[in-house]
Amino acid sequence: MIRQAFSDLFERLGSTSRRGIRPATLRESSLRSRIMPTPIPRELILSLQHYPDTSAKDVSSMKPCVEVGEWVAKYQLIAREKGPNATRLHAPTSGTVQAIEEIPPAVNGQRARLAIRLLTDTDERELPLEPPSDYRSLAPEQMIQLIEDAGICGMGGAGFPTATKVRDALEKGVKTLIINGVECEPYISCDEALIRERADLTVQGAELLQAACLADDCVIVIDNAMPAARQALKEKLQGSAIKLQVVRRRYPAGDERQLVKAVCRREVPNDGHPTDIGVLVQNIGTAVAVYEAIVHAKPCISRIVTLTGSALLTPKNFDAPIGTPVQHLLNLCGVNENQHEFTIRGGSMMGQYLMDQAAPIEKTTNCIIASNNAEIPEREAEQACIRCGYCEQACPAQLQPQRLLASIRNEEWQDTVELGLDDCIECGACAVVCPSRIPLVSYFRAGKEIHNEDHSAQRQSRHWQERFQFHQYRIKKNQEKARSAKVAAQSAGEEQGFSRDQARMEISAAVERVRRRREALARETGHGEEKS
Amino acid sequence: MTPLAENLFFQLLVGGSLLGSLLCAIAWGVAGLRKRLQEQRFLVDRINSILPQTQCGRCGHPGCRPYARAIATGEAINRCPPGGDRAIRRLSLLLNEARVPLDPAHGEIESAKVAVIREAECIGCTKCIVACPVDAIIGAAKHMHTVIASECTGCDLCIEPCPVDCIDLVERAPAFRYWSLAALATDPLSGEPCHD
Amino acid sequence: MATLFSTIIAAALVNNLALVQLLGVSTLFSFSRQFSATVELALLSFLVLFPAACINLLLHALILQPLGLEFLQLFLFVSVSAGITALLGQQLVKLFPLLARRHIRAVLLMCSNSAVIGLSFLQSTSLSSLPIKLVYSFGAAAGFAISLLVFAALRQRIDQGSSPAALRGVPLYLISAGIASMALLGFAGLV
Amino acid sequence: MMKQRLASSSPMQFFPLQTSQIMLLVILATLPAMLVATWFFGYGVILNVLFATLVGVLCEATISRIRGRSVRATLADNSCLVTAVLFGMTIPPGTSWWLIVMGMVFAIALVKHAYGGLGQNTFNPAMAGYLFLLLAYPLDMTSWHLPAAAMNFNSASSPLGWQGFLQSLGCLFPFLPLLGDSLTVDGLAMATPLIESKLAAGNAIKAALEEGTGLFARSSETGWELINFAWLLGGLFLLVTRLISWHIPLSMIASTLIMSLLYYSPSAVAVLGTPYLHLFGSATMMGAFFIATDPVSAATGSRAKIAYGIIIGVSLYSIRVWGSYLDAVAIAVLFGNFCAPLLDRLLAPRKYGHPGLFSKLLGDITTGKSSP
Repeated sequence: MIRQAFSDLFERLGSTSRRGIRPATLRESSLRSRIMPTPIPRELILSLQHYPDTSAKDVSSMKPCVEVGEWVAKYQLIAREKGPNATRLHAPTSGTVQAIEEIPPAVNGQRARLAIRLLTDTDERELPLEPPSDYRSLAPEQMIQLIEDAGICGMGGAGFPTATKVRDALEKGVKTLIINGVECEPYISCDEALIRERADLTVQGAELLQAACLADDCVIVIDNAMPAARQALKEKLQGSAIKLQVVRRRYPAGDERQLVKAVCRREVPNDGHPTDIGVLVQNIGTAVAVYEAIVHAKPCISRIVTLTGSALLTPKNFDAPIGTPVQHLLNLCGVNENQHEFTIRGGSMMGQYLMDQAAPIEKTTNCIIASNNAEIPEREAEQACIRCGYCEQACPAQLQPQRLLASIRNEEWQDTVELGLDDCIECGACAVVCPSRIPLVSYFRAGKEIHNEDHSAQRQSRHWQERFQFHQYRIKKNQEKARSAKVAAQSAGEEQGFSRDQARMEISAAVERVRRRREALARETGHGEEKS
Repeated sequence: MTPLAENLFFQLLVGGSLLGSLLCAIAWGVAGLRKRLQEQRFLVDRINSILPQTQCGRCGHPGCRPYARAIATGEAINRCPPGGDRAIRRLSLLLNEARVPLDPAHGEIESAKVAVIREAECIGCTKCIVACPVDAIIGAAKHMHTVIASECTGCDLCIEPCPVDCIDLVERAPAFRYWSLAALATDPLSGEPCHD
Repeated sequence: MATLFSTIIAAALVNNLALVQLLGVSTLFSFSRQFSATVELALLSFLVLFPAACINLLLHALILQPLGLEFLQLFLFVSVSAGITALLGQQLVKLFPLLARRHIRAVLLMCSNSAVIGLSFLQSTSLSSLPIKLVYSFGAAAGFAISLLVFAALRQRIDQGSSPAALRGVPLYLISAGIASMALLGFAGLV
Repeated sequence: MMKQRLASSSPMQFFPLQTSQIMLLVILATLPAMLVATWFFGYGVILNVLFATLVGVLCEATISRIRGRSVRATLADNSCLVTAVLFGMTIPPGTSWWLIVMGMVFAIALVKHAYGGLGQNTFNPAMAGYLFLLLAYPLDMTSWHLPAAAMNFNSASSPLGWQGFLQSLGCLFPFLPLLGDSLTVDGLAMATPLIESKLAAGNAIKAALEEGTGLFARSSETGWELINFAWLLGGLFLLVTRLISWHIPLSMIASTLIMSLLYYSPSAVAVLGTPYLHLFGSATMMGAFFIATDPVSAATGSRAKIAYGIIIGVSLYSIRVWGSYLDAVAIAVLFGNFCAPLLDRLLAPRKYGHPGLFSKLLGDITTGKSSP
């Protein structure tokens, strides 16, 4: 126990230059075997809500374009995006649409969302793919169109649609394309396995992405704890213009903003994106998917998922079709039921407890951990904050979690804004090092929710203010009109004219109302699209 | 040999740098102040932007802006029930006043509301359309009216004029909230408060 | 240079108006709920303290002393500081309505603030030369403003704590002021 | 059990050290200094520490009982032990029991629990308790009652012997009929660990010059260096294990060193002291590594910590050399504690992606508004 404590303390000794923490790596077990193809399960659950995961108002961000009972072929488009922040969905295999219904939330803080249940058949009949005849001569816009058609989203974690991101980069003009192969979570090994076994695809995907966003140079970044992947990449990169950079393993080095800082020595502005300083960051899995999409016109229907944890007999990485139930993958690994107490979706640092084993693998699911209390013990009871400042040393966003905590507890929201609550990336480094075991991230999430409510209330009141001002303006105008009409009527001296005038006014008011109603409706729907 | 600190040259150096930094600090302060003072002008606007803009008139003024004007000249900040605690908190910060509970004479804090017309009963009198301060009710004379839910402020000004009482105020669905501070404040193991 | 420096240190730290002389302590406790407001209040209090002390000093040295009218000094000091606060308050309302709305009460109460009068009294009885007295006034006013800031930050930390209900608020501020006084007392004899 | 777990949030891994264990490690780090001090001054040091611990624990238990909190949970954080150890080591060995009781009760009740307990006090309890005693009972706090053997290192008996132990115990509890008439305690007005150069400077230098440094000669005059080295050793342990960060100790020691170098003059050593004396002839090391770094009352944030260390270092030197109080570390640290919340506010670290202080300053001056 004490020896462990000391070794951890000394581990922290090495992390002086940059913030963050250095948890011990636990990837070995899942890297022992190669990436396994997954036998198609009987049923696939294709969630229609994937981005953003938690706070969206709607139950779905995609519109299904198949009917219940319809037979679909492999690669067939089954759902289209509703707004700009969603991707398309394709059938990972052939089968019959069994239902389109709401499924329960998979993890904490998620809402119920809409999903397509696909009953698979074994023939795997596929639509013919139409790859471009010469993908090297494609214009950037065409490549982006292919990426969009393939429904690719960021495979790293947030799942932002890749086409939107690349298009944005193309418009703004980027200097550097960073391919993110850094995996900083202790358990997740999907990126490492992918590089190790498909380094050539990675490199070609990176080249295609570079061509698509017209970046001056391209850097593949990996961390120093993946020697095999490094070797494989080195071989494939010979003679290529793409550079390889190795950063020190540190959590959360794989975060987009941290990576930009490590590679370009520049920080992303707090209210901007990496593209604002001429950098585009894409995950390594995305690069491979882009390769498939551009060269073979193959939609994104599967991803690499790490299955690990002490409850599994043979931890490994799977090439799993989107929509595979977690239980199916667990069974393939072999679960030691006595050891299995809970399942985590995502890594042990940023992941969440899975509430339902039948929940599907989504495009952003990178890891499933089946574990028990002996391996991942529960957090001890919270003690008083002694302001030791360890959290501050660990925070990659360079915030002061201890002061934020005090402000949140005392509900001093003005101060939390100044202290940068909105800059928190919820990486959890602060909560890991906290000797008082304070669940800092939970506090920050609670605070952020209240911030969001505040912001939306402010937006709403601003909107209402505009409406009210317009209302007043309209009334004033109508009054003026009425007065001028009255004056005209008086000068004419005709009662008839007056009533005609009034009728005309009423008509024009009705026309105005209808016009405004249309406008309002248009605005409403416009809003709806923006939000979803 | 005198100590270094009593050397005249050294003293001038230190004194000069201290003076220089003092001047820099003053320059910064004045610049920062100038920025702050520019915000000073629009006191009523700033108060108004905090008020919820429901235009309900429960504060005793005909709208939000008149109330903001009254606050700027010294009226109490706790007379806005739709704004609730949030508005009082932000006003107290802006005006450096104590945070006081809502004045019950002006109503109680309620959750956000939205007006709904029972369309079967509506006779199309347009009285509610006239009353609505944000033009959230649409419809023509002798025709059924309806409320655009996203524009409705829930001010209840349309309830009074309706001759057939066909307008209801129903609660808006609250914002989805998962993490609660209250739950965090209690220890999951013992159920006792973690900190008081 | 050294005299200048030591005079300012003596005025601002060793003989700090609020925490060592315990003058104008009410300003420490009552008017600064948030830090940003205290920054403004500190500035305003400096704007009252320094000119008032200077004018008082000059009047005392140039008019009262030569004419032998020193029995009038209390009356004079109070009226001068009241005049300055009134002037400041008037300008605030005219130019900076938000600032006025936030601090007008504190500014008006400052006219009878013991810090202003006390500083003038201390100066009128001290034996040093007039320029040194002026520098001392500057140091004392700046020290008062800084102690306002320090104490506001300290108060916020105290308020964030989970102190027993009986001690919450002013009792705890007084305890803190006492301990801080103990620390500042340790600087006695520095200059 | 399972349900709670599902409701909890990421992260799911933790470093194994907890607050209570950190406190124990700090106490572990004070051990070398405690042993060296005992070697020089007899059992009085350890008795002080033990008695202060007893009083502190009783006081903390009573108060948490009154406040309706779990006594066990309050005591389990071990913070009271650290306060007691540091307090016990700063007051002179051989004082009477009531002095320790008053100081500890002041420290725990008024300076710690009045503010809400662990983590919420704005002043360092041990130092506030010490300063309170110093201001209230200056004579008792500057009188050092040592066993006869510790006074005269040529004497045959050792202060660590049975005799010395009884003498020390007799000093602490004067009402105990321990030794009867044979109790020979030397009363001596001299430096406590925190009261240093003013009185000790001349003696220490004279002794060092006349008798050589004589590191292990058991003398209360030359013993200070060794005690300081022991504190330094403990402090380095804390640094290496990263229980404390380097900012406060380094900036405090460096500013003290720079001040003493600036004012160093060979002709005025008796008044101003040497840099070596300022660092190792008194309680600077203890202050820098163990007292100023008390996380609860210190500034957090690296920039604020450095400013905090400089404030303490400069006021430490100023009070020692020009002030009228003998004790410097306690006053300087309390003054630093007083300034810490403001420093935290003014010198908060630059957030990722936000403009730094300098560019903000430039932006303010050039455009009249802060850059985004």
